[in-house]
Amino acid sequence: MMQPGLYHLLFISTALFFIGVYGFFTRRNLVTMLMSVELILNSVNLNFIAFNKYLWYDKMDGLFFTIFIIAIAAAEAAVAIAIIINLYRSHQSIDVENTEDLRY
Amino acid sequence: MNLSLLILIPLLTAAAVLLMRNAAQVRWVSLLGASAQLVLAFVLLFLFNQQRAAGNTAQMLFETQYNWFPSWNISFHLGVDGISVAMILLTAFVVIAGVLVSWNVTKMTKEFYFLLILLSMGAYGFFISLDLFILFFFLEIAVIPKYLLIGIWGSGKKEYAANKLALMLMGGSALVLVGLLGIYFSGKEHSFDLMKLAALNIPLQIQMICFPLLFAGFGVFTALFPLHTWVPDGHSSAPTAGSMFLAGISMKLGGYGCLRVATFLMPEGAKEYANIIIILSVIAILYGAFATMMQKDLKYINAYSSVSHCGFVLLGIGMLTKTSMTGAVMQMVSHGLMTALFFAVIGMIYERTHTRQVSEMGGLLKRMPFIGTVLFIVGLCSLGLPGLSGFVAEMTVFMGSWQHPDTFRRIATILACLSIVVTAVYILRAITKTAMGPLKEGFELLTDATWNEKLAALILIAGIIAIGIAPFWLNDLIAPGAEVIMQKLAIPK
Amino acid sequence: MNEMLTLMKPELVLTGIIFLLLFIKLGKGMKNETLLLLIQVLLLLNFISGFFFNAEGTLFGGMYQTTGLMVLQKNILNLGVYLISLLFADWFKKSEHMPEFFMLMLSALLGMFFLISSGNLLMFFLALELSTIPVAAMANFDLEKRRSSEAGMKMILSSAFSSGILLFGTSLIYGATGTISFAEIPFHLNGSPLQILALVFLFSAFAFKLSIVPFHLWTADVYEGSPVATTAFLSVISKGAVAFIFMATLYKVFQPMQAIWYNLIMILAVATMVIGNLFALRQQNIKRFLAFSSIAQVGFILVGISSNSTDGTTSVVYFILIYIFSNLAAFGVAAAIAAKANRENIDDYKGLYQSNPFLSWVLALALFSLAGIPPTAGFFGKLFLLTAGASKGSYLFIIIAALNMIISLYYYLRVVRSVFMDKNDLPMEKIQIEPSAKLALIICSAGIILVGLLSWIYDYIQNLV
Amino acid sequence: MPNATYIALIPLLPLAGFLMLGIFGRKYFKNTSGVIGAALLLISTVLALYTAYGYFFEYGKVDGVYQKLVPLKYTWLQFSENVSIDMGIIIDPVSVMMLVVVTFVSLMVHIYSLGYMKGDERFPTYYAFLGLFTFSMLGLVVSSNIFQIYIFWELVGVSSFLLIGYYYDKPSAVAACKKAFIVTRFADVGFLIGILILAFHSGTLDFNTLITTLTSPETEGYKSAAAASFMGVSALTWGLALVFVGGAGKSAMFPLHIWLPDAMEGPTPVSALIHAATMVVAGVFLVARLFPVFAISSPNALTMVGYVGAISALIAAIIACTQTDIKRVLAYSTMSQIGYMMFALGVSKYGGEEGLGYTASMFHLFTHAMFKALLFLGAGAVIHYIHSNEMKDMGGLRKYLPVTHITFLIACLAIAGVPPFAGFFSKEEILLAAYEHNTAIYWIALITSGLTAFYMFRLYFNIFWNAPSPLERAGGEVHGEHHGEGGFVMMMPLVLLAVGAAGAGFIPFGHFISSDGKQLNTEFHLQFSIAPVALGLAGIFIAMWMYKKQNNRPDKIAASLSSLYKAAYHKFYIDEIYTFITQKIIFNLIGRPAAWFDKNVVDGMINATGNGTKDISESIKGLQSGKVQSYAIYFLAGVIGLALLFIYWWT
Repeated sequence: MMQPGLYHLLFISTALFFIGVYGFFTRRNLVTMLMSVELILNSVNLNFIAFNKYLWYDKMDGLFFTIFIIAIAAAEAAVAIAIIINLYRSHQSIDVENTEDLRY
Repeated sequence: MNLSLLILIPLLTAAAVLLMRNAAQVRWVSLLGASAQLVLAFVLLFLFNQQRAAGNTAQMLFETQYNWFPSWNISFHLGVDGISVAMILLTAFVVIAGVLVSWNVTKMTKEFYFLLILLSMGAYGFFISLDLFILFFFLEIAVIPKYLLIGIWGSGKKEYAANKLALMLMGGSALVLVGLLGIYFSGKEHSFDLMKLAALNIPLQIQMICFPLLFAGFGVFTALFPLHTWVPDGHSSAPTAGSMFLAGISMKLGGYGCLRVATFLMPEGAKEYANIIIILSVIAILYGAFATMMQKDLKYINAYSSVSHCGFVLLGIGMLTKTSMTGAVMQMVSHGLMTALFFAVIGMIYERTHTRQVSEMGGLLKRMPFIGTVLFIVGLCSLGLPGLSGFVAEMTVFMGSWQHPDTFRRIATILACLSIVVTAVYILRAITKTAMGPLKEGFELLTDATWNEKLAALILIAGIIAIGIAPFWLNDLIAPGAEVIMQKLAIPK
Repeated sequence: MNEMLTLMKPELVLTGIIFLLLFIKLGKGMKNETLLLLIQVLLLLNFISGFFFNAEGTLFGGMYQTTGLMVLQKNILNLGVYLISLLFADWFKKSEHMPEFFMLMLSALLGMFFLISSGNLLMFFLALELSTIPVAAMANFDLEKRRSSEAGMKMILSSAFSSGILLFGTSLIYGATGTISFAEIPFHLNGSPLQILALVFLFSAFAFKLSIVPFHLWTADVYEGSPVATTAFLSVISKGAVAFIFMATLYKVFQPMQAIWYNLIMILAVATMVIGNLFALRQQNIKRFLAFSSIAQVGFILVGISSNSTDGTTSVVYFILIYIFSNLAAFGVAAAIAAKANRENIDDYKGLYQSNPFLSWVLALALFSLAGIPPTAGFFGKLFLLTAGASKGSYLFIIIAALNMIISLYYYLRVVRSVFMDKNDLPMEKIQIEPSAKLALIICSAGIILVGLLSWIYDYIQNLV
Repeated sequence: MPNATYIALIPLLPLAGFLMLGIFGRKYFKNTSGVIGAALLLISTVLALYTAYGYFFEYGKVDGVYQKLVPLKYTWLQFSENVSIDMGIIIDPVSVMMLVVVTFVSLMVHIYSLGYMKGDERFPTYYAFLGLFTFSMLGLVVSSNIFQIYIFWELVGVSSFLLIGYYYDKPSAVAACKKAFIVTRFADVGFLIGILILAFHSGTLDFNTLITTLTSPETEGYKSAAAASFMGVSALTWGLALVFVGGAGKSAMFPLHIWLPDAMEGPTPVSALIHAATMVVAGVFLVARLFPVFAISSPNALTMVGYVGAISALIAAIIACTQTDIKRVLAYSTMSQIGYMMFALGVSKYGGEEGLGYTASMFHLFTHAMFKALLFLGAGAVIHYIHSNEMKDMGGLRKYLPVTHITFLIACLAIAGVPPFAGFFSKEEILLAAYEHNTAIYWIALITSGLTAFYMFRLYFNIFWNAPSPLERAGGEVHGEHHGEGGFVMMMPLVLLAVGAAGAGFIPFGHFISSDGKQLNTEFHLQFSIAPVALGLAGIFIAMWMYKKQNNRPDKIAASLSSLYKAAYHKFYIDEIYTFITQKIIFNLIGRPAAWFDKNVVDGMINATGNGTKDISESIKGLQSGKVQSYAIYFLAGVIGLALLFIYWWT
């Protein structure tokens, strides 16, 4: 059986990235949108790991970066969730289409 | 003498005005400042002539230079030649007259005078600065006071007029800015210094780009066709002193800039674009005059006539002869005094009759002989009567323009000459309709000018006549300055 | 160790303040007034100390670096936060969560400090997030207001998205160069398509924070929805910080791809100025108005950045300093009026001069400075930006910029007009201004007038560059 | 060499009067101003006469030729090293003669006005204006520099404007002064351009240098002027023609004469001074001043002068026959007489016997000043008495105004060219000159002289004979009866002028004034003068037959040549044509469009840019939709777009 190479991984990560983007553009539920962002971040993680493993395996930069990204993502999610909850309080919904008071 | 005084005095006056408690104090302080400035201007004239008589042939006298933003080679560089001295005298005259005529401004007196003084400071600074950066600085300083003066104390559709004026002038200065930047980077060692730039000959292709930018930019200020449309609205909705300053001083900033910056620094560009300038200015002269014939409002009449008269300034510059340039500067001075006086008189009339419509007036001479007489004098000056300044300036321009043997310039000159008939038509229409004829009913109780109005009018008339009767002093003042520019023009590529 | 103390002084002091606040909060607490005073004093101290015993050097294997210029930049931001703490005093005093707000704001500031000093993509990313996430929370600080929460939501989601893009770009850079340290990256750059892609991705993140068109769309909404203090912080402090690091990155890290990003910036600068102005034209809400005007201002900053020279650096730093004074003055006046008279629309300002000459003059000064009218400092700032930009000799670019100044003048004058000229049948009542706010406004006005006229300030910056 | 200072005083004294009365008159000299003015002018008159005596009999003549002396000259405005406007005084026969005429007539008018304008509320202003006018006119005649003459030219114009509009609350007066100013102004543009041309080629503005340069074919200036041509005519001719246009404007030559009749709106003494004796001859003076250039270098221009003069003389005479306003009749006769002077110059040549026309013209100028001033002052007395300008209100006044009657009669005889009165001699010489050089003009002149005699006596009879006097008509006390003829101050000038009109003819004018300054002996040919005198007498008798007694002959004749009569009565509709051109063409076809264009097109463009910007900003607001997702889409689109742009196109 063949070994998965760099390009397979990059393909997956890119796919993941665009799935996330797609989700972010189309989902109406704020939480789902948040999740799509997480997808994007994970695709990035995958990138880093892949590059690190296949191209620059002598240094650990990529790995560390991934770890930090995960951590930050968590923090971001925390704040985002908090805001969304607060938004729910005032809007009685977490539908992105109800949040268009501010425009033009 | 130290030229920074010319900036400091207005500055101090403005500061003092802000400290004053009541309107009366404000008035007197500003009058004091203005008179101090007038005295200073005369002292400057005296010292300047003394220096020249003593054989000091440096192009610029009383140069002073302070470092300012050395990293950009910007220095606070001041100096005057005859032309600037003439313009400074003009400014001083107009300023004091403006302060006098707005004696009974009751609405926000303090702010009003503050802005007037600020505006005058901008003009002084502009005329004495030899560094293009500070020149531009002062050019723009003068814009916002105009805006506020018109917008707050104006009449008619003042907001519109104020906006239009501010935006068009800013547009002009934007072009100027780009042109200046172009010049700034033209030399090896970047510099805004007028004298340094004059020394190095700016590369041709840069002149080709920057001259039109600068000329058009300054042209906006001095009502270069077709960028003149701020003039009628702006002048007519401004308060009296505002109009006086606008037409008397700020329109001259443009002419001075065209001469001192555009033409002096970029002679090749000037030669290249001379014909366009001539065409535009002749259009402005005739078209302005004809448009004036149709105006019904005194202020509009004077505003449009200013377009026509400033056309002579640009024509004089465009003709690129020593005499014509001298004439252009003379025309600036003369028109400055004249139009300021005209607006002053219109203001006086308006304060009494509460109308500016020519058709609604008549026989004012009966009730107010002084104002009527002044109206006659200024009218005759504007249609170029010998003995008053207008004649001298226009004739000098004509003489200078005729020195070219080619037909194009000949025809341009002849067309320009024809305008003096049209001028006669509209001026006489205006003054005969207002001052002469049977007295309109309702005007029986009008009073004549008060002391301050009389003083203002007399000061300006003194200037007009001093030039009209004895033009040689002004000529001797200006001609050498023009001569320098001619020498620069004479240098082949 | 003590090297660390000297090099990281600003960050350490700031962290100290944050923890202090934390303890006070966790402890029995303190009256807002006194606490606020304490914070103000501390910030002031930090500001002053910023001029002394500074050192240059790097830490953690180049992850953290600092130079005199960076310290100055941090100081400028610090000054800005100090002014904010003065300006919005009464709002702070009212809110029962003031310490939290300051914790958030200061940690965001801390993030910016690290951002400025970051010498490494990882550090950069962490700092960027640290300076973004708290702001989202700050945006949502008017907990009961619909708009506030909407603003917070928009902020956090878009910034999350943009950081996603940023990270993707980072990963590409890492893939292409194999390093994440700013010092090494330039040697591996050769302008290959992948690197261009990475550059653009990275660029977009900066653009997002600087709200450069077309990455600006969140700006206006968030500014309008958030409490004024947050808006001020966003529009002045975070813009400034990002502008600094943006410039540094372009000049140092991406110097090899200079040709590309110069054009990139030119396009975006024009777009930003034009769009920002066009939107600002028809705004009614003063905060939204200032939001768009600040977008236009960023366009001018880009002109300066495009010069890619020390002049550019100097003039940008100089402009940011001026911009802080001008914009904070404007926001301060807006806040004072919003707080007392509860008016946020430009038309409500009609006849303001009759009742509140002081506020009117400050506002006018601020707007003139933003519009770049002499003798205010804004004139010098803008002029130097344009001069720096013109050094590249692309006249059209400069002409467009200059013409945009006219549009911007138009809408700034709109405000001036309604303040000074328009009549109002029910004019605003006389507004009592907090002494500290008044002090801040006076400081700002002084700055607006003096920073321009006193040329040694410019030279001081020049020497640090 | 004459002493410049007192010659300079001649014009300066009236100026002093103007300033004093103009500034302080209203306050301090309410009633004394007349006397002050008159006194000042008396001094200048004496000085003028003294100068004339000195010039003609002491220092003027150097070996038989009268010199052009320039006792005073200082640079007023320097254009380039040798082109400059100088203020100077030139003393030559013409200018001296003019000095005498102007001061004398002006003095007469000053004195006359003491009575005529008595009790007028703006008495001081009136005298101030008179002073201003006298100053300008004197300055004009002594000008040593062509630009100086232009300057005083304009000043003369404005003072005439002020005096015509003296009754400024009378709309007709206002209209008249406006018209006068604008028409002459229009002509002055021609003058100005002419000056520019001449100055450019001769390289100077100084009269003497200019004339010598342009009359000596070997000079550069002459060559360039003769060589340069525009539309087939040499620059020199253009220049002179344009200068003449200026002169024609001031001297009311056809077709620029329309302002003169209206100018009669001014006070009658003013008409006598300005619009009869002095200012209107300025044009003649100007041509005389440049006569050598005309005669030697550009005969064509001179011929034009001749024909313009002749035509004006004829037309004016015809119109004069039909007018009923006595001042208008006089105005047209003035125009006609000036026509004489003009064509006299036109037919003249330079030097010697050939130069007869020149001498004649100057001679006629001199005599005409006398009797025309007299006529006007007489008419003034009549009007003063009747308070009307209309012939129909007059008649049979000889009983009431004996002095006026006699003096008026003398003047009429003089102008009609009846020997031995002044007009006869000057007119003879003119006709002689015309006869010798240009027959066409000669015949025109002859007819005109007949017409002149006719309309003058029509006037005379209508005023002093014809209908029963107003006394009878009014059947009682005539208004104005009580102040009779206006007393000594008004009669004395009449008498003095009458003496002049009667005796001036016997001055051997040729001895003093000739084209080249040499003495010119004009002998008197009896056989030649029969025709004109006969014609003149015929005119007189026809007039007597028609108007001595009230009858219907005039109406019959008028009816019989109705169309001509109507045309003449309406001044050949020239005014209407002008009105049409100005009102309809210039105002409607140039002025209005210009104003409209400015308001709508130029200004419109500026506003359009502003509004356009606003519209754009309105139309793109959808970009800011408020949907966070669409923001993200724009974000990504931006990233990808830029990436593609730079990966594929920009590199």
